[in-house]
Amino acid sequence: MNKTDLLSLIPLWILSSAAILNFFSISIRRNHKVIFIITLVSLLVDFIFLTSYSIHHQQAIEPLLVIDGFGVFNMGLILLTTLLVVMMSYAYFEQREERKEEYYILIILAALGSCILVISKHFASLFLGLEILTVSLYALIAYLRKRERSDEAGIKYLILAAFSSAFLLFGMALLYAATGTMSFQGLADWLASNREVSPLVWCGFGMFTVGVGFKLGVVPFHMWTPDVYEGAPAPVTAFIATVSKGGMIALLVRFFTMVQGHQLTLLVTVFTVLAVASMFVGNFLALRQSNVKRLLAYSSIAHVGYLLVAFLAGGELGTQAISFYLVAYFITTLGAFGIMATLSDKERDAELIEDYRGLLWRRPLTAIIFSAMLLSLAGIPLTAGFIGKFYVIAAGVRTSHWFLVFALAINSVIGLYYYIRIIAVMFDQGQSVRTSEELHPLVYVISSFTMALLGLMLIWLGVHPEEMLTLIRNTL
Amino acid sequence: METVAVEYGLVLAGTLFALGLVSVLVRRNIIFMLISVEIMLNAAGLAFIVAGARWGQADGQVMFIFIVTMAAAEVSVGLALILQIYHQLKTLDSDAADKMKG
Amino acid sequence: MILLWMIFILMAGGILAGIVAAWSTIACRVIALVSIMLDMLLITWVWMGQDVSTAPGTTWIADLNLPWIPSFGISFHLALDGLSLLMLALTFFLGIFAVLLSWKEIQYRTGFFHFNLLWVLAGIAGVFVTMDLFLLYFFWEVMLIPMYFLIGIWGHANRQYAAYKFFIFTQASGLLMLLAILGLYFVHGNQTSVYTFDYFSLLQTSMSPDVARWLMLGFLAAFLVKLPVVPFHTWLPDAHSEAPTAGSFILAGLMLKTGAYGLIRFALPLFPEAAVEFAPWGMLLGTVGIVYGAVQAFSQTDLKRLVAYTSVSHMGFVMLGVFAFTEMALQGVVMQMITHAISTGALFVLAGALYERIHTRDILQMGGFWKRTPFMATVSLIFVMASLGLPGLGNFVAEFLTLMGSWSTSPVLTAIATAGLVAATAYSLRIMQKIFLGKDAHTHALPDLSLREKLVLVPMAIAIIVLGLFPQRIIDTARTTVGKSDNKHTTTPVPARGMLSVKGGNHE
Amino acid sequence: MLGLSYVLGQRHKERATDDPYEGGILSAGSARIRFSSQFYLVAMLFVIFDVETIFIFSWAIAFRELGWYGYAGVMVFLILLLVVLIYEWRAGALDFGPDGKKILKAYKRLTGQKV
Amino acid sequence: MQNDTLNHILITVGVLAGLLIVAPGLIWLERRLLALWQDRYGPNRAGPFGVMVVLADTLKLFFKEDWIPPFADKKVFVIAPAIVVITVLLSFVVIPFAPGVIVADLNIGLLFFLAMSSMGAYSIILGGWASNNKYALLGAMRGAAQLISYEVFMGLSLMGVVLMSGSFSLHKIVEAQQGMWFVVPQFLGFVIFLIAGIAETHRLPFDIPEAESELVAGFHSEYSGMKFGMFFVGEYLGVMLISCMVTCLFFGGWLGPGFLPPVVWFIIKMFAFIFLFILLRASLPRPRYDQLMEFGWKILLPLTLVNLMVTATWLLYHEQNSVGH
Repeated sequence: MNKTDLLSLIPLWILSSAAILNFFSISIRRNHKVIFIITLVSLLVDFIFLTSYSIHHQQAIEPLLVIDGFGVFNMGLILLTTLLVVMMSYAYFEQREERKEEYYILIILAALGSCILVISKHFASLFLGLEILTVSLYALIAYLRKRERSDEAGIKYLILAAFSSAFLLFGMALLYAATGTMSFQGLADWLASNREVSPLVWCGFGMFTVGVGFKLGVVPFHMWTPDVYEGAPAPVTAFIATVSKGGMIALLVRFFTMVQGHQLTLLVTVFTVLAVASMFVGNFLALRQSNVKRLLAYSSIAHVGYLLVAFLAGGELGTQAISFYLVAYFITTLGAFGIMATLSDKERDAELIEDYRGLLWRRPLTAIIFSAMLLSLAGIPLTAGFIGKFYVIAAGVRTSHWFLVFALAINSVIGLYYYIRIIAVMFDQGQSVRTSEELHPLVYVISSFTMALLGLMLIWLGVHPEEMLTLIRNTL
Repeated sequence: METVAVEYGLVLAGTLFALGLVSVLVRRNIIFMLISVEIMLNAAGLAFIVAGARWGQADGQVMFIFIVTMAAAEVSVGLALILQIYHQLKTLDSDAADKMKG
Repeated sequence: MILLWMIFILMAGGILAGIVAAWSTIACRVIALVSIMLDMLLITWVWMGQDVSTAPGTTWIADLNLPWIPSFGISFHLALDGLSLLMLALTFFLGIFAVLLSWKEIQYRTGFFHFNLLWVLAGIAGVFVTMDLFLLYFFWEVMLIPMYFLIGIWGHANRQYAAYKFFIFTQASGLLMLLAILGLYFVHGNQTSVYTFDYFSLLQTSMSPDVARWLMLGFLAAFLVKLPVVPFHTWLPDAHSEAPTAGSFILAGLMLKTGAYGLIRFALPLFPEAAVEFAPWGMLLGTVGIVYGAVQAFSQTDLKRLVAYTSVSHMGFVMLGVFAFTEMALQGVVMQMITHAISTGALFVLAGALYERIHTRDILQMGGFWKRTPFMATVSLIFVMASLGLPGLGNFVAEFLTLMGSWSTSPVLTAIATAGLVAATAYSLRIMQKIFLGKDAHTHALPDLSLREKLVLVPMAIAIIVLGLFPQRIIDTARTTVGKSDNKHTTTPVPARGMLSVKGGNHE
Repeated sequence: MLGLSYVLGQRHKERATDDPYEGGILSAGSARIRFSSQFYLVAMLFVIFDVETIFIFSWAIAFRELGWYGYAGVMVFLILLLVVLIYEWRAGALDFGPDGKKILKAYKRLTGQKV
Repeated sequence: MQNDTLNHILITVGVLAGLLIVAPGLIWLERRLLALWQDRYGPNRAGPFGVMVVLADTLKLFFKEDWIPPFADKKVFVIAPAIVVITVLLSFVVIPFAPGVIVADLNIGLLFFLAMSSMGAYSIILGGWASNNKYALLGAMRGAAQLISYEVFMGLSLMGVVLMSGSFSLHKIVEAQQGMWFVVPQFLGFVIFLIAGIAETHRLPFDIPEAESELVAGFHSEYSGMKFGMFFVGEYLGVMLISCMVTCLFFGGWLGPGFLPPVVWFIIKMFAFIFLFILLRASLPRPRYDQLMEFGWKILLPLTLVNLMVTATWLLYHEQNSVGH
């Protein structure tokens, strides 16, 4: 590591410093507003700094990290998402009694972990990034201590995440034992020079896959998802659904591309099975939910399945499709959970479908944005989700993964059913019993602004995706 | 010092891992589940050390230190959570923590 | 540009109406009405301006090609030819009535209703003019969601179920079409290394019969479900009977036509050989539809369901005619699309009017209304007669042309289809007999048609009569698209392999 | 040694022999009592800091090889530790005994007095 | 080769025997010294200066009833005292009494010592828990908290020494003190280590876990006979161990003017610290539990970290200068 390496890691430095600054700030005096502003500003600065990177930036920080277009793009995405999560968190936590300040530290650290994850090209950095992310998430999920389900979700996530980490690590260890290298590139070279893949390596890949599968929440490793989504505070849920899963997907893409995993037929088969199972199981279980958070949890399982379709399609188109889909999905999920957060009150989050009954007639704008988000999840035109799904299908069709593409099509229909159901409830008559207490108007302004922003981005990407497409194409 | 054959080391690690795995799945007490997970993590760490020894690199040990650190962080957060759950539920039976279903 | 304006007016009108409704429902309705009328004026102006009947060679009346997502080769390509023109005119014509119909019926969430209504129309209009397959899918979806809401919010008792069913059916089949579109896109792209969704470019794609067969099935899935063709028709009776009047009206009058239009515009030209292969099956499905729809219609007691099944039957003619591959049959199909839209739409209006008055759709509870509502009865008679294909009314022309055209291709099926007409007579007369004749139970207060309803039904009645007596104008207009015109290909952007000349597959 | 003493030891049996020793007062309640969560906190602190010493250990042994570069890294690490320590201090994690002021405050609140 | 092995066995046996003899002897020594400082007699009946009281005590312990409380967890109850003795004895393995007089010259000797002293916490917590007695458990909890806390500072305070010597081997560390005893540059480290060492052995004044007056002997309330004896011996072995460590780490181990053999130097230094331990017991009051813990976390920990930083900076700076010259 030398000076330029250090310089190119400035985004990570900024994040870490922000966390430390927050520590200091809390030590001096607890003030929600100050911490919020520090966090916001540092994320913003970081993002702006990141945009100064050239698209064709390509720098390896041996042996652990590599900063390239893909990495920068994903880091930008992560930072922006975190920024939005933070923005929607302020109002959410303002109405709660718990200590609010540490939340921001944790979320910065989680973002840091995710950033490391997406630029890692070595098992060690992968592991570090992942753990920084997950350990922060444990605390984030259980953040609302007064809420019983919050702890429950936290401990469930903790045990399952540690469990999956163990799998991941054991898989890495086996791969390391067999190949003598822990860098992706080394693994690729080894695979290229050894046509015969020993059982040890298969074992390693298998356990690696199990670990990754848990983190991504694909079927059959999805059990934690709904509980965690339900138990965690709404902004945190948004964060998990986006940054945490997205970072993992990005990592998987990098790993697979570098080791040329598409040539390992067995692995491809396994992922195909995972993808199909995730789509079907996720969607079918989502049909039965009456809790919006759980519903979105199951739907996120299905969405990971969709992403895996693009992932399996591979190639440039596949990677682009994933990137675009992630952008669309991030916006959508953030919007959905953000609205949930704005509708939540002190006791619990607005998570039952019944809470949304007649929302359109009470808060038309909120309801319309929420509908737009749901429609985007369903992949309906004029929304970003549509272009994303289109891209994914295109990638699948391109590489003639007809089976997967058909599964995706069928599942889109199933998915539509339950998204539409929520919309129908919102448009239905009748009053929900929910009323939220009055907060400082500025708080509303912040969350409304965030939501409106997300809504506009959603439509903008749905109607005029050209710029984003160009950006993605250039970064890859 | 004699070097232990890699296979034996890996088998030992694998056995440990399997023990941890089984006991995570069988145990109902959250603390024991946590301990079992730790066993699995340590098994992975052992596997890393064995692998590192095979190639004569320090990487395996470095990874082990990372794993230990992470396991420690996990345990401390885990203990805090368990404590809170105990305060609320007065039990550590994981079956009691099933408020969420569906 | 005018095409863009038409769609834009509808969409903008929809949003405006939705917003304005918060202050005044009347203003909202007026805005909706005005925007559709504006479109109607535009299309009439286009129609009048382009004397298409005298110039059958110039196919494309208007053409608009803007880049949209160039990285995918997606353009905002709209074009208007005779067929599209007719369809647009029909869309706006019925659209006006749809607004009028809901004047009284829709009393809550007026703004959102009109928003949906206008957006459905925009989607339909878009489908009728798009020349980009991506855009086709886009509009295809745009018309779905608002329709879902129209049924799901303002429908009758069982509206949720019906809305879901409608939505799932059409959405699933739409996705299959998307897959096929993408398949075509990549087949074409791999051949020419130009990746584009442009209709005219894709027409040039050559592909192996196998690929063509599969891709065509994708398109057919969407169109046949929309049409609907018999095994895929089950959403239709539910959707029609549960939707509010304007909803049924648009469904029957316009949305089904997108399926037929899709067949003519996309499925056949894009896959000529495969279409020929499929033709016998298509005709068979059409015939089955005609007979099955008629039989089912006869056994219904729910008035709206009955009318819905007649739609199934009538759409069978479309199917039969399209796959007969003769100009006459195709002319019949176009005619059928228009006349069926008007006659069935009108029947739904009448069903809605009755429902508004007596709050039931069960025809067994009706009877002897002729005396109390002579005007309504008269109008009904006209449309019922149209439905059964009485000479002098538009439907007769359509069915006659279709059957004549199909005869040369498949006499047997045509004969069976003709038998279906007999069944049509039976169910049509049953309507009249059950509702307007027989004993009057006098259980309900039953005013005759109001001025507003007259305003809707009278123009439609006139239209159906005019179409029956003077169909030439329509036929001329449609000819630019469906006519056999081998020698004009060089001068027009019409596909090199014409749509109808494929019979035998060796016209070049 | 233990075995030897087992063999050699005498046996006796009296009334209170088998009771737990609690300064002569009869035992009440189970010995499985609950403790202040402070003890758990200590455990956590230990786990965190002791594990972090591992890094310092490994640096200390390779101190000369790593030179200023490693020094910088460890300094950052140490400063982090210090910051966290300060934070914990301020957060009250390091207050082991009961805080007299707080108790007084709580008592006054309870009795309705103004502080 | 044969000779080496024999030599090795001899050393091992010698160290073991020496320890087992000295440890009980310390009890006598302590009582005598305390008596001296507190101006009273202490044991003076059996043998010269009451030396034989050690033997008598030992015999007494052996013949006491081997009583295991019926409410206790029997297996754990028996194992706990064994752990303390075993771990402490194992720690002595790495102590170089003189050049060559070392049971096993591990290159990670210091780590081994730290590991073993951590294990001591088990004996306390297991003993207290197995006793199934409220006081025992409370004592055990406190003891464990104290032990593990001071474990942290202890380890960190030694890092200065490691930095200076560049090795974890005690042998090397002693040799590195040829020029100057580390107590001079590492005075802070020495103080902290000493305090932590006292806490580790839970000697007075830091004998919180046993605190007779409040916890009736704390974690070993229920222990009697030889098992109690084990804890007792363990404690004195601990005192010796810490003294040995201080000698090795900060006071040059066996190094000393040549007129005495190295072992003797070592033993002299060691006893000096044992005296210090006893003197502390005689003179200092016991702090409150929370004071002890807060002292550790709020003062010792930052101090060790600062010590570490300063040492590292100084060393590196110095080294660079010397390279430069």
